Amino acid sequence: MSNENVLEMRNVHKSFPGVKALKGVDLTIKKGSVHALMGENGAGKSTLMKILYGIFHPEEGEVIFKGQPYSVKSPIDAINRGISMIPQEISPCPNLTVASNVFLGKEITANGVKLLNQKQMVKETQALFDDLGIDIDPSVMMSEISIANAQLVAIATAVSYNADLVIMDEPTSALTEKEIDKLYDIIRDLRDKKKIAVVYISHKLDEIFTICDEVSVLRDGEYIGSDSIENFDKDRLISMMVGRTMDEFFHKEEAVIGDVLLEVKDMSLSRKFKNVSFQLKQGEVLGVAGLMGAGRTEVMEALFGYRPADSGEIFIKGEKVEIKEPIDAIKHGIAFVTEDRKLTGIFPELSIKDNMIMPDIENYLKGGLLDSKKIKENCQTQREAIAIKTPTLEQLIKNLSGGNQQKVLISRWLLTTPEILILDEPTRGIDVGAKSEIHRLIGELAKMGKSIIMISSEMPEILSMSDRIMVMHEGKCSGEISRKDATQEKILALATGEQL
Amino acid sequence: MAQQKIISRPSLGAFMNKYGIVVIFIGLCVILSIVSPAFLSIRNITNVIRQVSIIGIVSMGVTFCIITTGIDLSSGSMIALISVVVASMSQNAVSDSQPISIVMPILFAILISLALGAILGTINGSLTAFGKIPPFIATLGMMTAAKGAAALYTQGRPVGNLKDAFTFIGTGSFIGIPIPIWIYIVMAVLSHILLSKTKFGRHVFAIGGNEQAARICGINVEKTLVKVYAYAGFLTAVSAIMLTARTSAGNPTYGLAYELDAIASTVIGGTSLSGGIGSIPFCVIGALIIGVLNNGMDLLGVNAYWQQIVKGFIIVIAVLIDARKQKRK
Amino acid sequence: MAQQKIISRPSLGAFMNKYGIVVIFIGLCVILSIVSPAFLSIRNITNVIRQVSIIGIVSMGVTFCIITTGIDLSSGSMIALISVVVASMSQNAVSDSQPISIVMPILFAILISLALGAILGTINGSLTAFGKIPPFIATLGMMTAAKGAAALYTQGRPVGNLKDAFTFIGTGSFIGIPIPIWIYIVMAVLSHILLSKTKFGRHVFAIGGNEQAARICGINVEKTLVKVYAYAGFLTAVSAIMLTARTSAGNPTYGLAYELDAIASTVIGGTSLSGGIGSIPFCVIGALIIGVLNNGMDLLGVNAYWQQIVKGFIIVIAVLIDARKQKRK
Amino acid sequence: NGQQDDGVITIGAAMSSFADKGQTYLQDGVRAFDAEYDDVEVLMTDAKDDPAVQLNQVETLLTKGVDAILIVPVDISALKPVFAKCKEDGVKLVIANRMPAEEFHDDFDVYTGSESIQAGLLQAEWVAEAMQPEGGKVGILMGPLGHEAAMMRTEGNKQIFDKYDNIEIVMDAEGKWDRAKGMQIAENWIQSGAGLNAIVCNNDEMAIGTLLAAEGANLADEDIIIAGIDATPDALEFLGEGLDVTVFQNMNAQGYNGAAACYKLVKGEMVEKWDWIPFELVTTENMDEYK
Ligand SMILES: Nc1ncnc2c1ncn2[C@@H]1O[C@H](COP(=O)(O)OP(=O)(O)OP(=O)(O)O)[C@@H](O)[C@H]1O
Ligand SMILES: Nc1ncnc2c1ncn2[C@@H]1O[C@H](COP(=O)(O)OP(=O)(O)OP(=O)(O)O)[C@@H](O)[C@H]1O
Ligand SMILES: [Mg+2]
Ligand SMILES: [Mg+2]
Repeated sequence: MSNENVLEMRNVHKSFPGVKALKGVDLTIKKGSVHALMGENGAGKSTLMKILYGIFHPEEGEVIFKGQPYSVKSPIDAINRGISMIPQEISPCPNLTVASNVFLGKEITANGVKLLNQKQMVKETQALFDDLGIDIDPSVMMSEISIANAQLVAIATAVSYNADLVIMDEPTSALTEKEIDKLYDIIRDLRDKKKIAVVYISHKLDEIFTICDEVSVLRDGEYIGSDSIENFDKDRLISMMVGRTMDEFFHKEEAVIGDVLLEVKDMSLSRKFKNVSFQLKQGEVLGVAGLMGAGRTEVMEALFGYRPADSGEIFIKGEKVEIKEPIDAIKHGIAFVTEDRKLTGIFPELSIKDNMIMPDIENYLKGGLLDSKKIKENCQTQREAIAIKTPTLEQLIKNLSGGNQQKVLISRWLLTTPEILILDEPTRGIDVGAKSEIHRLIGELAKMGKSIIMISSEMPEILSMSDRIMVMHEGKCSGEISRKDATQEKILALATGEQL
Repeated sequence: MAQQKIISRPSLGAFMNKYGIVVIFIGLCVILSIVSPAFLSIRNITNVIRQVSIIGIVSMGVTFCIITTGIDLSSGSMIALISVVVASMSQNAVSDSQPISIVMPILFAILISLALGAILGTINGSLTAFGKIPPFIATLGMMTAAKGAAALYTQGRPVGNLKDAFTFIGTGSFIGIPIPIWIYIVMAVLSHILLSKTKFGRHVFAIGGNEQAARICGINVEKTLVKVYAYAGFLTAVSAIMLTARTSAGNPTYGLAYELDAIASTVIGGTSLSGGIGSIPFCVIGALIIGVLNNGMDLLGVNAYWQQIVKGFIIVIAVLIDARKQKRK
Repeated sequence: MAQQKIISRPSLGAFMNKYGIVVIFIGLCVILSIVSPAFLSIRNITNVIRQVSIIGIVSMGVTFCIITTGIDLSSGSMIALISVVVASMSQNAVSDSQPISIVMPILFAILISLALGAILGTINGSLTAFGKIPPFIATLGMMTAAKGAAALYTQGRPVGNLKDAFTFIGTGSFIGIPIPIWIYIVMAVLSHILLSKTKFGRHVFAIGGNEQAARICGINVEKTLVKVYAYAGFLTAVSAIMLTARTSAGNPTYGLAYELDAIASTVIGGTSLSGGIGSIPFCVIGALIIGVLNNGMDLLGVNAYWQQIVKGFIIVIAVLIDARKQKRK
Repeated sequence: NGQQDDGVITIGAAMSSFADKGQTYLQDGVRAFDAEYDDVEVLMTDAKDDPAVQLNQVETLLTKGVDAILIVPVDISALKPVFAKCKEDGVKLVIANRMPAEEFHDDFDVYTGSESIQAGLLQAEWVAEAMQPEGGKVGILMGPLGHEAAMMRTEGNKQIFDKYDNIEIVMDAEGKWDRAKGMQIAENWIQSGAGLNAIVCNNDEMAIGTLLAAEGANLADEDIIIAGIDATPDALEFLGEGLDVTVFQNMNAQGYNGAAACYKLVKGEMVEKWDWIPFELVTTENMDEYK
């Protein structure tokens, strides 16, 4: 083994009941480099990293770390050997303080006695945050900070172990541009000053080209190849990942835009958003941009009746409507694909079919009982229309990849034949292939005359998909830009509260 | 996408995964019929099913509750209360020897009792759905209060002297099969259809699987929960009526710890205490396992103290080797 | 950052949020001392605390279990088993009138009993941690088995004839305060430190808050869970010893439904059944509420039937108006 | 029906509870009979105080083909199905310890035991006399609400006390046969300042709890009358040292006689229908006979 390399994995195999997740994967990481691990959803990236972190154990394969054979039983072993990780699903303990989360598993105890030294932990956490330029109070409860901040805490925690290899599994999925820049600084600092290697997993190609030195690609549990970043361009990277060439972003065609279908007037919800007004026209895609925490989700939740607003009016086709509960919204032809698949989307233990029919079971009743033939027909049509990859519709949704889960959720709402479709971060955490399919689908729906509201934190997505862009800042509408005028700079300016 | 090669060849593992508990049940029956020849007689089998019917019907309601991530601790006490209420209304004649005696057509007595069960269930459901009290506590409160109410109603006495037309429900037969078994079958079919073939049933699973998502899908979570507990209360009332008819008396001491047997049956039948998973046919198997176990140990003359120890072990072991078991809650 | 505008002015709402249950407790005491003059006497207060100590100590163990999203249904039966074991080992003399009589220094008898409690707890913990059985079922199995074992050990009879040195634990006083109260205080302080000031306690909260996160941070979830149930078993043993000493006898019928009172105390004390939240001082308040309620109703001579009904209501109401209550589990 | 081929008579003994101490003495009596006769086999079941379980067990015993059933009914008003089943199978039925209502007196072969109410009457009579001439206030500690013995003993107490103008029942509570629970309630009663002159308990365990509470509150033996029922060995230890009176019921004899009646009935011998085993009052004067 060359002592250039901090880690070498050879011929790693891992299977789960019914799935062969890794089929002989190799991976070599150079010391002090940032190494991108790329692949579609379900390619096996997280599985490979979880093996390094002691969460999974491979059936076969060899791992050399810092020149020594490496095999760990649990995360604590991995940390002790010098590997730390930010897991893909950031999962803090909401009932503990930020400092306690950072020190979880390595609590500082007072000399002699075994009692916790809370003060010292807060102090050290503060020092760590200062060092990384993170502005979070270490003594507040984890449940009180935003998702973005929780992500930063997870990053800080992983860095705090002083490991030789830090694994970051989609660390930016909940971050906005500002925080991503901060993360870049942290990574550069690790690489250049401390000579620490970083494995970086992301579905956002821009990030790869900004921060990574080398790239390895997995596809379907197999190792496809590695190279240094200079030898890649986007097209080559995508074709390695998906096995064919394609565009990263689908560019929506101009659709015929009709009359105003939905109008929201002066909607407010205390401490969340204030006096939000906007219009949505038939066949239009309204992009909603803003920084994390701007209140976009809350506006849509209020519109949908999930978290009713304190005040404001909603008009559909010019008529005033009362929406107190989601069922009211559904009846008015509104559909809502939420941003958090796990929390507010899927019913993990139910089949794809059951997941699809949930909002409008009424339509599948025959004599009071469910009509399994009709359910099957409708779901089958939908499955073919948007190409959901699954052996059968009886499959439990939890067994699908993220992209396919997202498609099932979109199908769920399309089956209600909505006029207005709200999509909140429809492609978060979804690979390039699936993303482009979802974009194409949005385009087609608009063409069919559906009206779509799309919240997205990804600038290119907003720019390529929207007919009109509404920008929010701290719970207020800070401006609207039409498709032709829209630029990244203008959106960012509005999102950070500057006037145009 | 390539990752969807989910292999589904029918392996032994997959079979055990799905029907492990049935295998356990059959194994238990085989062992018992070997060690005790009386076990496999038609008469004994009828006996076992009739005995199981009471807990079995309660456990179907518990299955609904548990699927929504709830629980029902009040069923035992509700049986006590409803048993004295129905007994007091099914009297042969107004009599001083009984603490309470009301004479009315037994159909009314039964309807009133079923309604009472549903109302008590509705209270449980409202406390947990609207009051946001954990169902464990809401039904614990009901458990305590209903037991007291039962004793208060009769001043702690049993109520006998029941009409024959009423006791027929517990002791009679129809084409050779005891009425309680018929009722058990009807309730099982009804509950199965309700749970797996109706909108309501799907909503029950949805709430248990992901309450937030259920709300987004336009499901009225509160109303559904209330219905679930009301249905559980209704089934408990059915059970109480059967018990009263079978023993020809109502008694405020009835139903002691039935809720635990019902919950054990449900969980042995593979319903996950973390919600979202469960089925009525398996719940029936779960209840039969407990029933067969009790019957078998009596047939074998196992010492009463050892019976409890064995039962404790079997509960744990059945759940331990059931491959479908859910992760720790 | 903009989203950190979480307002935390110390409002009445926030206060009630945190100390609502203390207010309920004080309210209850005020009402009782008005309607019953005997309530506020030093003697009665000592009385109440001594009575509460037994359930109170059990409920502290239950608090640990519930914080990890677990539960312990076995404590009542474990009290029965340990009470007969410790009684059989604390005999004045070998005697034929007792079902089992062993003479040994009481220190040994106590240590063996505490160890037995911890071992039974360890079994509970191992079943749930390693066997992945839901704790509700693991401890339900233990509940059934331990009750049977207790009856088997003494053939269903009580064990009396205990050494005075032993009964002193339950009946004696030290500087004017009964020994059981001292033990309660010591156990409360010990448990409080363990839960809120040690690494172990921190890990207990972490597991309850997010088991996956705890695992990823290198916490040995299984080992921690086993320790939690072992500690609960140890506290149950302490309680069983106190009860035995206080009544000068062990009996396999002891402890009936104590687990429910202990769980109710814990939840009234604000511990969330969905895990991750709980504290020992509030658990003590919860137990005192139930204790004061029982005492007050006896003082007032409330009819036995009504006592249960009132208790059921109070359990529900205390949780209903406790603003800290967690969402439905 | 009748004897099996091997000449062994099987008796199904459907007991109410193995966890109830008094009942365990009755069960000992049954076992003693079983041990004495080689041609007898006893199958004993434990209904855990649940009438439905008892019914199940009777069914199971009949399925096994027993020659006679000896039953200690959990609930005397829930015996109808048992009568029907035994008649159907032509099996002899002996009832022990708890007497069914009069309307059922033709439905069984032998009753061995007494009437629960008698214990309550005897106990209360002694207490009422001891309270004279001043009279005073009484508290009653009851067994589980709805339990036959608890109900009838309390009923007996009330019948007697109602006869005395100067005696008033001011408290009653459910001590669930349990010493600890009884002790807790007694402590609270003593604290309440209600000034009870006597606490009458449905069983000895609760009476012992009461006297421990009285001791704890530094009440002297003379300050309060405490009465129990069962005359358990423990209770006899305390008799005269706080406990004033208890009532003996020869449980062992009930079990033994019950089994014997089954045996004779199956053999076709003549047996008296009513085998009364009376209650006996136990005080300091006669306590040595019961030790
Ligand atoms: N715990 C598990 N049990 C069963 N199957 C699993 C488990 N974890 C992962 N898999 C399966 O293994 C395969 C690889 O999953 P993995 O999470 O490694 O993909 P990934 O490349 O990280 O995808 P993504 O980009 O969506 O995060 C998938 O088919 C997945 O369904
Ligand atoms: N845990 C919390 N407690 C209180 N307020 C919060 C919390 N998290 C967020 N908020 C507030 O809610 C508002 C909106 O937050 P949210 O993150 O949902 O916005 P968003 O624009 O939808 O972001 P996203 O890009 O994630 O969709 C902000 O004003 C934020 O300060
Ligand atoms: Mg992944
Ligand atoms: Mg959002």
